[in-house]
Amino acid sequence: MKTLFALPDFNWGVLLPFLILAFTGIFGLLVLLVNPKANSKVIRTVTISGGLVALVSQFALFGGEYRSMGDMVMKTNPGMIGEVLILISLVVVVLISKPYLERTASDSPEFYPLLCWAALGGMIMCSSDNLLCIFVGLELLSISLYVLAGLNKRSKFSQEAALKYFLLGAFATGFFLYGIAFLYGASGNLSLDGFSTAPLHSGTDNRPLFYLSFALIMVGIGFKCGLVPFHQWIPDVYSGAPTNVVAFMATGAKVGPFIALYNIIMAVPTMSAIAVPICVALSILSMVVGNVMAFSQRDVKKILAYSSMVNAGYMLIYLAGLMKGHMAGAFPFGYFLLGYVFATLGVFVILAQISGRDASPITLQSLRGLSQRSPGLAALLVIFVLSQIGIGPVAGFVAKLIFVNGLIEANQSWMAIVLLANSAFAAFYYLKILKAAYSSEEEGAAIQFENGIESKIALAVCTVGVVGSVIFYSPIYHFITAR
Amino acid sequence: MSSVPYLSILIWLPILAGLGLAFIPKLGAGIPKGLASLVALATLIVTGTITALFLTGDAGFSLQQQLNWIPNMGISYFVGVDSMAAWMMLLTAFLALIAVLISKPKERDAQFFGLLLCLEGTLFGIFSSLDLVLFYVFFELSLVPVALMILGWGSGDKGKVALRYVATLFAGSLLMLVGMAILASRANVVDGLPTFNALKLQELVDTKGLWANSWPLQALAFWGFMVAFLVKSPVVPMHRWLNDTYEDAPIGAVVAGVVLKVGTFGMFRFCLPLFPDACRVYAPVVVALGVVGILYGGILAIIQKTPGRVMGFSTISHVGFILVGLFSLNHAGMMGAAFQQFNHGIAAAAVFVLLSFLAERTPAKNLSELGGLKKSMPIFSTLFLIAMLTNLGLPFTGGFIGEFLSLVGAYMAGFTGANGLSVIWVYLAAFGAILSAGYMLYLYQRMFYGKKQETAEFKDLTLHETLIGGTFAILILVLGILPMTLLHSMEPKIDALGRPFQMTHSASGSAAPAGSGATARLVSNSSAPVGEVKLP
Amino acid sequence: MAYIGLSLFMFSTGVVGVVIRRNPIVIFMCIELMLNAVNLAFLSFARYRYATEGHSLNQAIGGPMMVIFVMAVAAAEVAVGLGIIMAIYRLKEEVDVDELNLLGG
Amino acid sequence: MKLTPELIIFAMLAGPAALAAVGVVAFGSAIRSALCLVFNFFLLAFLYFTLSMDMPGISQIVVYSGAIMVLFVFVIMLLNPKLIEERKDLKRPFGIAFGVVLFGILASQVLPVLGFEGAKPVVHQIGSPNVIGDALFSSYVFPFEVISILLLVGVVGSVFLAKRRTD
Amino acid sequence: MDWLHNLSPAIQDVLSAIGRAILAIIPIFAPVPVIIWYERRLLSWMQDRIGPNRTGNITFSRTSKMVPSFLRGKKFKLFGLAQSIADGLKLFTKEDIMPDKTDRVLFILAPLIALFVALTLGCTIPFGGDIRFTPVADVNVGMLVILAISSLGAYSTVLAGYSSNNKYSLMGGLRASAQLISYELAMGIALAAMVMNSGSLRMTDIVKSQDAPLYGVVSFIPNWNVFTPMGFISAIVFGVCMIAETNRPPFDLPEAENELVAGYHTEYSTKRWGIFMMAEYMAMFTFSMIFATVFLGGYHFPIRWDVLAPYENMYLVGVVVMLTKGAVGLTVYIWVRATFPRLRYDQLMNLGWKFLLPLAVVNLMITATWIFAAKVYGPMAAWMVGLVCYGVLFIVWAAIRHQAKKTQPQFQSRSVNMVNSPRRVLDVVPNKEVTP
Repeated sequence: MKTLFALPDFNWGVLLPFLILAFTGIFGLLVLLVNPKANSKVIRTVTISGGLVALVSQFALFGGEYRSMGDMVMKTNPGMIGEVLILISLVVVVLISKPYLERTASDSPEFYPLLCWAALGGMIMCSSDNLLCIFVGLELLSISLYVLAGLNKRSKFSQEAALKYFLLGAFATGFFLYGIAFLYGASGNLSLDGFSTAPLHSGTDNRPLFYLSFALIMVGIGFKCGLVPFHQWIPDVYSGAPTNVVAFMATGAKVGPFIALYNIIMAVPTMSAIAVPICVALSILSMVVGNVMAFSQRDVKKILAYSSMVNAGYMLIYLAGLMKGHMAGAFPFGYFLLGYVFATLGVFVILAQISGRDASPITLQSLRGLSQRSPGLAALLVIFVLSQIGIGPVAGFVAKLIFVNGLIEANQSWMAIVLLANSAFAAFYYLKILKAAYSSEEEGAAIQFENGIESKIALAVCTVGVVGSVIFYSPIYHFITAR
Repeated sequence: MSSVPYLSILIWLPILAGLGLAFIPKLGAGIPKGLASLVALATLIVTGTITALFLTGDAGFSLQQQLNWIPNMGISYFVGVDSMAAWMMLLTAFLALIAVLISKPKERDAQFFGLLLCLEGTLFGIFSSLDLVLFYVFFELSLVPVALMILGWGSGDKGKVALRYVATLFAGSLLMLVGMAILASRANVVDGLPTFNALKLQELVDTKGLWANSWPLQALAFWGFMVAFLVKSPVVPMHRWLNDTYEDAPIGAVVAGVVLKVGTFGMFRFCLPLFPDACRVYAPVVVALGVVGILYGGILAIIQKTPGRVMGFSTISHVGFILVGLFSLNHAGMMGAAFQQFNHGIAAAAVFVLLSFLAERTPAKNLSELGGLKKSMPIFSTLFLIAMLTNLGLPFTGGFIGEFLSLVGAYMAGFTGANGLSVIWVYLAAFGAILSAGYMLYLYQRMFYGKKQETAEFKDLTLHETLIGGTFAILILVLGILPMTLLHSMEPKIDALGRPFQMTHSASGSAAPAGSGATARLVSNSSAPVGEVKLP
Repeated sequence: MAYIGLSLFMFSTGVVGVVIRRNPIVIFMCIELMLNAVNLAFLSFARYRYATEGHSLNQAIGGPMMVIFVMAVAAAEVAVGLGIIMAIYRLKEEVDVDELNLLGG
Repeated sequence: MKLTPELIIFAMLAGPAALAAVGVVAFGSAIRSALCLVFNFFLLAFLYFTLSMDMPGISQIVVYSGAIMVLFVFVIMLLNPKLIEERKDLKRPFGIAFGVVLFGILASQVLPVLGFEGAKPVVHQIGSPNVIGDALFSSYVFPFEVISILLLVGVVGSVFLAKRRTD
Repeated sequence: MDWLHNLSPAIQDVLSAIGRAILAIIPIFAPVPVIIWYERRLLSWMQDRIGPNRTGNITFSRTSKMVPSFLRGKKFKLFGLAQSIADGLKLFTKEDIMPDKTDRVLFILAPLIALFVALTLGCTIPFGGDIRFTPVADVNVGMLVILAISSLGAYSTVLAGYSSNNKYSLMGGLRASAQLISYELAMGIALAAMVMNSGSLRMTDIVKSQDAPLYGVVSFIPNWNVFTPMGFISAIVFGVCMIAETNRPPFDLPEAENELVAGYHTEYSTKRWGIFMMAEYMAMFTFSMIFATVFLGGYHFPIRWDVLAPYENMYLVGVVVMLTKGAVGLTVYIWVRATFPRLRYDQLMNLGWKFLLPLAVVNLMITATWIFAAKVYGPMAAWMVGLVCYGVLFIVWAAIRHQAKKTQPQFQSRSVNMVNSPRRVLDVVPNKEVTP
């Protein structure tokens, strides 16, 4: 038997999560094709089970490093942690979507396949160090999210969010691509290894090209991560887009860019002379601006949006420390993401359960009296918000602890202090959320809850993630870093 | 001891019970309170038993339990208890029981008692954790129930108060995190493994020279810890959260009695053993802060308009005494501080409990609306008098022993000039003691004598209330007359803590960081070891 | 490398357009202009630097491949983007980017 | 810099292309901007041809000029947007200044590095459809498959967004 | 001519390219009047009427001295051939009317784009085996060039419709662009199958690949693509799309006169209108030749003469064969116009998206399978696999068709509820809102 093309090595086991996710989405479409009037129940079930199967197949991969399809697919830590997080947030978001979408009368069956593919894009970003692949994954993620942001076609908020997200996102893509172009021009290489060969290139001195390409790529990735000069979209989009979509946007969709950011920054040690100042400046800007802006917000989703910027700042400053300190930072980074994802997801799960049918932004006012009407929900909100602040035996705290420890071991105490000072400041506006939830309902808005069993499962998953990842830190660590 | 993890049970039983109560929205009237008092009683019995073990005096930690948590960073779930912690836990359990008994929340009582139990559990965690990270976790976590209780059941501008409470304390404690990380990374350098285990770290400090050649780091870490504890205590520039919290928290008793003591307890537990050099160098600074607190609190207490605020400033003043004693760094001062730490818990709580009885009768807070209570409420006024006397440090009450020992220690340190201390501070502190008599008596006079207001028609305490108040009065007198029980059981511990500071020229690694300027100053200042003071 | 000069010029022009124009469709077109500047840069780098002697085919093919992928992505992006613009035009008669201020930012 | 025929051809193509790029930004009416863009893309395709990139060049015409821009024009016509009068506000000078600065920075960094080196002879026929197709199905097959999903997203998304409400 | 050779080679290239472009335009330009006359005559013949048969009948004067003697009194019949020329003259000399409030630039630009597209569409069609017989260049992406240029055709109609400031024109332009976009896809995919079949995008390669014995067996018949199963289906798809791309009946919705007056060129008159018409006829002719190239063996004779005698060097034969095939294609165009009624808009869209596109895609997939099987297992297996695939395709299609017929909306009998009917159920369920 002859072969027609010289195909690269297929490692099907490694590709399995991708394939499962891709075909889950396609299957959803096929269901629609066969029966256009099908309600979304079948598709939702398929999506959940597809996500779970992909999760299992992803878990089977832990404990090794894999490459497949030439250098296109590369599964290492913390990319694999990121992929697991993406899948978990996918499943959780699908779990909470039904009551929310039905309430806001935007229950379109296209939602589920698009969400699947967005997750697929994020996973591809996590597991490649080829910029072409990262770009394609990024676009798969972004384009799906552009559509999802406009999911509620009756809501002007939703449509406006979609348009803003789209225009600014495409703009950032342009910068990202130009960065890749310069990297390619300087090294003839689309892979991130191109950075590591920076000054070694023979002939002319290509360093300006490398610097420029790094800066431009940071612009593009920084936009997706929500670093500060490129953050304008986040608050508006978070506030306007449907809450369940934002739940994914803030968690699963952030993971891919963050892991890509990690890979990029880990790839540029030879250029740390320029990379470190850029990273430090961006991260400090993100933290300060995020904190200051969040302080005066009354819209809960906007507060969370700014807090996501602050978290991005933490991660970036840690990466800057890593660049100076030359230490292995994969697991702490993944763990921080884990804490961030679970806590944020938890808050959004709660918000999705209490947001009203008119799809307007959720203000602090509408949280009032939560502890009176559903004390359990309020108690869980406390746990998630505490994790965001970094108090108590929750993932957020341990993650911050690891970061601080890592920074101090890298001899960058001042970075640790900057990080902590900002998280102290951040406590104020997080507490405002708790304050609203625990103050009594004097003139509070009437909120109806429609809790299905699925929402309860979603809450349980988030709680277990936030608390369990602390209690079982050691087993998790050994499971993930085992070689 | 046996393999039963008493301490873990002690920590987690209230927390889990509390969470359970918080999640169950609807229970019959009285059931939450009953459950909560059962749990609190159980913890009181257990802590009592544990404390009894330490009556004979023991410097070490018993009931240790260690579980791996984050092994690659040397973090473990490590609990254990020594004599000082045992007494503090006993105080916690006692005050928690009292708080459960006297609280009558108007709504959501299940949640209220749940949060109260959570607070109790986290306080147990603070007192018994021997791992820095675990300590930090509980330290932060203890903020949350208080804040939520203020939010849900407090009075006044509760949102602002709760925000200020959590944010101030949280900000203060973050520096402690830096300090911990510095400790761990030094341990990594010295020992090859990072660790957050307090005992291990202490061993490294004592034997392996954890701080060798790293004076700035030690100073940074020391102040990281100290800032957290000073804010918690609180000392003067960072005291603003205290008064509001006192006034608006529904459980001022527990806050006053235990929560504040976490600060000074942390100094005993961590600052003294882990940063010996820094303690010596910065002792004058801390003592000065303490004296400033004494005077500031005393003076401002006189002009306050509500009993709650008077007590708030008096607390600042008393914490000043603890600091002065503690950072005399000699036996007498530290004994005094340790005693005062326990005693003030009882004394302040007694006043607050009594004030809460009064608050049930009238919404009036202002002293100008009170007056002439002596006639209508004789039992109340008697009990209040006793509580007040211990606060002003009259002999035969607990307050006297604590303040006196602290001042003696400070005087001795100042007289010998040890650690750069000076006698002038002692004089100022003693003046503060006189001030305390002034504001306390003034308070008593305004409340119970003076112009007769409508408040004079109140009913006296019920039997239930009398029993609770009486318990406090008896405790106060017992502490004043028989202080030796407490002091004896703590003495070995204090001896062990004070040892590094009395052997300045010893060969211990901590005292000989070669070549640093700080060390040179250290050696020149601590000229002579301070002799032990026999207890009265 | 006059090609790169042209590419830079087009890219900057696109950025200016995105910043100063207020019609979303025109902004979108300016973004397309930026993408094409990128494509031009890729191709000229590939031709001038890597299609010549001393470089492997693997290096040289990267530029054209990237261009093909950018085109495909742009096509999908345009489909979705124009869909979004149409949807918002259905809700509001006039769309001016400066007046999209429902969300307050 | 020698005036070579390549340079003349380049100038003949690049000059109008740059003008058209400016036109995209400068024209007030959307449809004229779109036409300028079409013209620009068309010229770019010929620039690609001069770089001996046949396949990308022709794809440029098929994809950009033929498909994407037709869609643009179609949508502009369908919506027939009122001419949003471009206010002379602060955004305009600021934006232009920003663009000039950006161009200055990029050009000052990049152009000196590259210089005006002449074209060396082509060794790899990377512009030919055979080579591109081969690469697409061998080492780039993974992103190629991902792109297929991406296009599916484009289809589903645009259909979803553009279809009218069913109520 | 020395100066020409002294120029640098690049400029020589440019000059020769310009020259070839001119040479390419004339053969496409020149036949337009003839094509128009042909259409009108053929149509009228099919519709059993006469058509233009007078114009150009010349009777020379018997007496004039100006006329050469051998022509005096002679009658010449041109069968109306001059009609088109007369029309053209009229159009180019009429008053040029441009409506008020048009977008002038675009209004003028639109017909020019149409002309440009029509002229350059054929630039890669080979008229013979040699490279000189391709009008501009026999590039290695020739097939894509055709697709690229034809896709530009949409602009002319769209811009014409938009710039006319006329409701009907706008509708016509919109319809035209939607139609062109829809059918371009199917057309491209149908061509892609053929490209896969011949393994090259170069037009001459595609023609050469059709010069084999039919099915490898019948030696004297060439293996034209249209004779193979996949080629046949592609040819059907391409043929339909080709008609739609040129806006010819039955796909002339953009200019449907009973709905839109004259669609996108309602406001056009005189030479601009003439240019539109010319472009249309040129495009028809060129598309016919493209069809011939891809499916009908291009410049090859329908019988493999080389079995009898080699004709490789008889290039002119190729040109004649090409033009003839083009004429045949034109005839089919006109025949279709005379036969089919115009489609409704939804029928148009359904045909494009729900029939042609899936068919083309499935055909592409089967072609790929076929080629794979042929390369790996040999031609016999490929035939079997391919035919099985087509059989399955047909069965599936029939089943879907059957199903669709069954589920077609039917008039349902309305049930009438009695006023006091006992079984009247209110199925209004109040919205449930769970409040905890």
